[in-house]
Amino acid sequence: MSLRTSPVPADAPNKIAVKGLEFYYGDFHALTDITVDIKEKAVTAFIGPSGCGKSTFLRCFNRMNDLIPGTRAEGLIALDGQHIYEAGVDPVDLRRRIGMIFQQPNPFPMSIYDNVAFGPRLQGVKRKAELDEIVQTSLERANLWKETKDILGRNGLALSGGQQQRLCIARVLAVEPEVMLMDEPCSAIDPTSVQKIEDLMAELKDRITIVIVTHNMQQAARVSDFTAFFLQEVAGEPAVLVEYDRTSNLFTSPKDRRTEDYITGRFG
Amino acid sequence: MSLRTSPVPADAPNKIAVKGLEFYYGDFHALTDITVDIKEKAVTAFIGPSGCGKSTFLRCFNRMNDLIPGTRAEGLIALDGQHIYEAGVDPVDLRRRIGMIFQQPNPFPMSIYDNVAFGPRLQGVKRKAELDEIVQTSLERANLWKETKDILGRNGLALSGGQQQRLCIARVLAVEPEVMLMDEPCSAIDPTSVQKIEDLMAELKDRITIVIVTHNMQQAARVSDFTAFFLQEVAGEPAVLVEYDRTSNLFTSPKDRRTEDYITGRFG
Amino acid sequence: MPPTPVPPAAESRGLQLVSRSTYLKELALKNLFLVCACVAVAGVALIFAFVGLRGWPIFATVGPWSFLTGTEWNPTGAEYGILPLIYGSVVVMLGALVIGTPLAVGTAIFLSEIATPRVRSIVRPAVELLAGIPSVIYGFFGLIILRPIVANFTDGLGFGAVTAWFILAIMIVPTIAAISEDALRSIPPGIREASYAMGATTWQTIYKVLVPAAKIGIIDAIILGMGRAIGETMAVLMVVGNAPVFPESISEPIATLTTQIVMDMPYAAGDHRTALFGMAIILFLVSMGLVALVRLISRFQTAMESGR
Amino acid sequence: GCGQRSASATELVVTGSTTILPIAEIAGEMYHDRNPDKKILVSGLGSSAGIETVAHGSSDIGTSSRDLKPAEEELGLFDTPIAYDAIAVIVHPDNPVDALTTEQVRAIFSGEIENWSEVGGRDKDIGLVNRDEASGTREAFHKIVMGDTPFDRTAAVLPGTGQVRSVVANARGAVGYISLGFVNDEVKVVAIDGIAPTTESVIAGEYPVQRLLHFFTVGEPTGLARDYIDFVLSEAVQGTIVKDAGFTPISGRIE
Amino acid sequence: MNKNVTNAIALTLLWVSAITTVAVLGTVILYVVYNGIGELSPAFIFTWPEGVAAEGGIWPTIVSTMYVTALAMVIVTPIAILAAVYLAEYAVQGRLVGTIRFAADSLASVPSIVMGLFGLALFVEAAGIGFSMLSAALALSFLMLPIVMRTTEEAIRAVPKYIRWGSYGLGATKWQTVSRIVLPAAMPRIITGIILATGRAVGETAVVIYTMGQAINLPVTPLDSGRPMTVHLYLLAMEGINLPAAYGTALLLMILILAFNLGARYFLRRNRKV
Ligand SMILES: Nc1ncnc2c1ncn2[C@@H]1O[C@H](COP(=O)(O)OP(=O)(O)OP(=O)(O)O)[C@@H](O)[C@H]1O
Ligand SMILES: Nc1ncnc2c1ncn2[C@@H]1O[C@H](COP(=O)(O)OP(=O)(O)OP(=O)(O)O)[C@@H](O)[C@H]1O
Ligand SMILES: [Mg+2]
Ligand SMILES: [Mg+2]
Repeated sequence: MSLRTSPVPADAPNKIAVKGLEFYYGDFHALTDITVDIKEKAVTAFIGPSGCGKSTFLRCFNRMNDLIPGTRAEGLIALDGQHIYEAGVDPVDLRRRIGMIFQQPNPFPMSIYDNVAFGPRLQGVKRKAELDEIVQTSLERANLWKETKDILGRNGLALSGGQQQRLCIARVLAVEPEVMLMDEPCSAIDPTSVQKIEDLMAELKDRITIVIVTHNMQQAARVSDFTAFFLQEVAGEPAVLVEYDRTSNLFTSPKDRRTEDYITGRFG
Repeated sequence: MSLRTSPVPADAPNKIAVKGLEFYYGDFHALTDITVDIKEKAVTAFIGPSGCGKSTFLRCFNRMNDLIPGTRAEGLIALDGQHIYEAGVDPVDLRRRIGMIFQQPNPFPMSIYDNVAFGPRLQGVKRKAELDEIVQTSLERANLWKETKDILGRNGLALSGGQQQRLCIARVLAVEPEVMLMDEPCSAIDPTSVQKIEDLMAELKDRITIVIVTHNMQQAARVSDFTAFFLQEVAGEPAVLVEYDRTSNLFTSPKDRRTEDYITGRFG
Repeated sequence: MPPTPVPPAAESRGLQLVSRSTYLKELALKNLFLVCACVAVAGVALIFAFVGLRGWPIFATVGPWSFLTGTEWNPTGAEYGILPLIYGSVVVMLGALVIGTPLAVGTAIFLSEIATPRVRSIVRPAVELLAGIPSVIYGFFGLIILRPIVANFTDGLGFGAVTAWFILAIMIVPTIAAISEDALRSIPPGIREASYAMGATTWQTIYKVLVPAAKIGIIDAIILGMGRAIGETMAVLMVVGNAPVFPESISEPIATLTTQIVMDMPYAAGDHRTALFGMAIILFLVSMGLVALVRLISRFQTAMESGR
Repeated sequence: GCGQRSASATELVVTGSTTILPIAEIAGEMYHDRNPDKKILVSGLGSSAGIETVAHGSSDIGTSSRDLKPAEEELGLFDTPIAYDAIAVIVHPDNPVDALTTEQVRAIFSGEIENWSEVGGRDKDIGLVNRDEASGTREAFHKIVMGDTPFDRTAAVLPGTGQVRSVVANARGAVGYISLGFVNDEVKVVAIDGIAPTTESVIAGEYPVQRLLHFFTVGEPTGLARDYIDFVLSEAVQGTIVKDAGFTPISGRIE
Repeated sequence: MNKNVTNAIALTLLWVSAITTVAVLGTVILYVVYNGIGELSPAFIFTWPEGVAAEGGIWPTIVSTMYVTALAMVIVTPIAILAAVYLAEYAVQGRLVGTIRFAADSLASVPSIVMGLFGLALFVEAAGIGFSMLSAALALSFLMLPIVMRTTEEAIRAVPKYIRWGSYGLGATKWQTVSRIVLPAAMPRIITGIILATGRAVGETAVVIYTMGQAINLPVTPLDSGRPMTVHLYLLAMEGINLPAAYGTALLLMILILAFNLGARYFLRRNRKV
């Protein structure tokens, strides 16, 4: 369990603050009483058994859950101190500031260039030179420029899985998000690409706050500064946040028995 | 890493012997040179990263791969000393002797009773009393009788995931197989049910040979007597059997570096 | 939501509120789409209005009961009983189902369970093309090829229900096969694997597991095939012989609701024309009823599968 | 009716019988081709409507497949017969029956006689082939042969002459009727009341199942109407269209 | 063994039913081709029918068919696509959506003769459009609407939700996501659906017979009447005087339909994106 990242100071400011969050899918109460502070410019990992609501929680941060009819969030989630579920807040703007990467690489069925230029174009960038610039920088930051600079016109779907995932990261970087949410970004790609993406995260966290959901505890240990462990103890009941701590503490000396059971593989 | 099972004697007979197996999906060479002996009345676990061919290998044992057009197996697989790919061997009969449990619980969309009675009926059992008897015994052995004895007429799909998986086990037990193949039987169900199924395996191995594929190394350590580690080192190349040993040895003192890397989470 | 005040962070640029123009634009678009979606509803309403209202008076003048159960269709004699036509429609439809269903369900099972991808890539388009061939061509084929054959066998004219059965049976195969195949294919592959792994043969898997599991879908398919058979016009028209009577045998001329409309439309006037519209609205109600039946059955199945 | 028409020098309105429609229409087109400045507008509404519209002046020529009824005699219409419509009763060539009386034909088509043996043929069921109700041939056959007796309604009803012919040609027990002009070798024609239908017997007025097709005008036709009617009576129409439509040309009668 | 015999017999029967289906298609096609191929010539395609027995060509009926089909396609496409967008992207399951779906299914199952009488009553008579291309196209578009709606909706639903999320995650609005990502991705299948529905319209008889009229005419404006190939074939077949022309017409009609179907397939194979 080696930490490749330099430690984050204890007094780092909170980028996202969550207080007493309750989340419902229609009648099903999925999360209860979640309170957690996501530190700025750090990597925070969410771990827990399948179905415990990690993805659900993550999707609250950029209000992606709004897209699922019948969902309801109660409590407080603040981005830079502002409540994101407040009446009138534009989720579209919120999502521009909080980028998201999914389990399945999901490039749009269009050229690599258009994939990366999609976000800036939405924001009204039209000048070719400016777009070229953004596309190049974003691909460079995603460590994909070298591989794709000669095939920018090729369909994004023609890339390998690992390249696709980096393309999706580049696409998000192109809109300069402040936070990047990653929902099991490595579970569908090959080990070599996983390595590349983990390196990338280490680089990015100098400027961006990263929250990552992962099933792979080794990965959580490798990449994250903080870890939150979620658990749904009884099927049908809402899940809770069992423990939240610096990754080094949580993995070496968990305070909660359930956390210890989980990370030592006694269940899950 | 606790072994809940009593150790299997070193001279236990081989139930299945595999020698120099090569397996092809059309042009794709999926497995090469696999040689392994599966001990009788023991639990053998197959581990390895995703896509390394664990399921493929498992499905050779009951010739389920025959159902995929274009597949080809070379080499030898012997059940109780008889080559199962020999001309004249009826795969239908073979599958009756080798039961299989899948990742996704897959009860038939019919009543619980009919699910369990399915196999016996195929074999021509028609008498109601006899069927009743088989159904009850099988459900009891699968630890599902108590929960279902009053709702035998209900559709199998109406059960919870964990119950469905035990129903599938009961369904297989009803035909009294000699070997039970389990392909990630616990990955789609809740932790409590996992516990139940692991207990069940410990009970069953007094009479049945069990082979289980699992992604969860803790699970392999908990339930199995022997473990085989598979690896596809280069994408596109066939996978090999890297190491095969008593579980206690393989997990504590692996002989191969790649095994060690894998079980300590350095990749995968 | 508790309005807990949070101290704003120093560098926050603040979250934008939803812009009014975007909101209005999205709302307007949504409503435009809704209006388009409602065109389908409008279509049904218009059919009721224009066909129904035209046909309505016949129920009033002749009386619904004597219209539906009258045994004489003789417009020149002002007799408007459509029972022989209903009888014709039903006889033709049932026969076509009896012949067509095994063929169609067999083809569907073949496609989803037996055919290799290569064979499937030939058979499947063939089934779809069968649906694409215009009904006049089937009618033409039936009239020129099938009718003389039937005439030879029955020593009659060859016009009648039998000829229509064969033509219609072919025409409903694509409908029934496509929907049944969908139903079979939507059975999770795991169920098949489970059955084979239990040592079932292919046929045992098909008839003990898959067909029961796809039962509802197959019933739906047959009902929709029924609708197709009752509504088919041109092909039937060309082979039934068009005698609006209760025939003595299946190889004697017969008429159906649809064929009688086409035969009479060119010269019908007054009550006669009204009666034709009345028949059309009955056909429409029947086809709608069949669609409703299919929905009811699916709802029933959902209820079944969620327990009890 | 849409009020009095002032006779136009360039446009001729022809309405009436659907039986005559194809002749009037195609002749109209041919006429238009030869006289591009003249237009012949033809529509088929039925014989009664044709007589009525021409009488009320909303058309220039009324066509009719029947004679005037007594009440219509007083309208002062001028009659130009343009063709004979003779209807032949046809059977399968192997059928030994050669001749029938009008009564027998009526009994056959009303369903009273159901077996050929009743009229001197083999012991075989009669397969009746009738035309659809919109057909002018059926109307004429009904009027001339059947009178008040209704058709047997179990008969096959076919909406085309050619189909009647080909069905009769292929079914041994079948009997049907078609315009004389459409008879060919595939079928056998039956003599009625001892008279075989031939051009001669039709023109001589001996064959019983026939009628005349008429063009009615108000007074003797003049101008464009005269010219068009002359064209219809000319060999260019009589020898082609009239024959093709299955009728017997009137030219044999008009010297 | 008994079990294996049953298995073999049953599988043979299934093969037989599939082969029968294919054989019937083959027979119908071959029969029409065999009898019609001799008829086909430029003169048959490009000249007018003449005389009582409609000798000569069938050009005006080809034009009428193409005209009315194109018109119906133009009318139905935008409405059907937008309606499908509503059902797939905007609608929440409820009574309204239930009603719309039921109406669409009902419309899809309306017997074509009923649709023909409907067109006659509404467009030809009540709306006073008369027997015309427009009346026929409007009636046909009601017939095509549910087909295009359904295939479009399926095409839209087949676009993986992950791709949509990618777009929303970048701060796209719903309309931006639909118009820039979803519709382009679904377009090949949508176009395929339209082509197939159009093929269906080409082969339709009962609808057009009461809305377009039967007069042989070369339509120019949408208000002109005409006679489509299907009606021409019907009349020729039933009249039975000029069967060669009937075979020729049937063959051309079939070629047209096959072209639509195979064209749609080929197009989809070439352009499938997701
Ligand atoms: N759209 C939805 N509607 C209803 N319930 C849902 C929906 N999505 C998720 N759930 C339920 O919410 C709970 C949490 O799901 P979630 O996907 O957040 O879990 P997770 O921790 O991400 O699991 P995994 O590790 O398998 O991705 C689960 O019980 C799931 O069944
Ligand atoms: N039907 C198939 N046709 C062609 N290739 C296949 C097929 N099934 C599996 N493969 C390939 O064979 C290899 C081994 O697959 P297999 O499913 O046996 O792996 P696995 O170890 O079970 O993986 P997992 O842990 O993800 O289940 C993979 O590369 C896979 O892509
Ligand atoms: Mg998740
Ligand atoms: Mg597997």
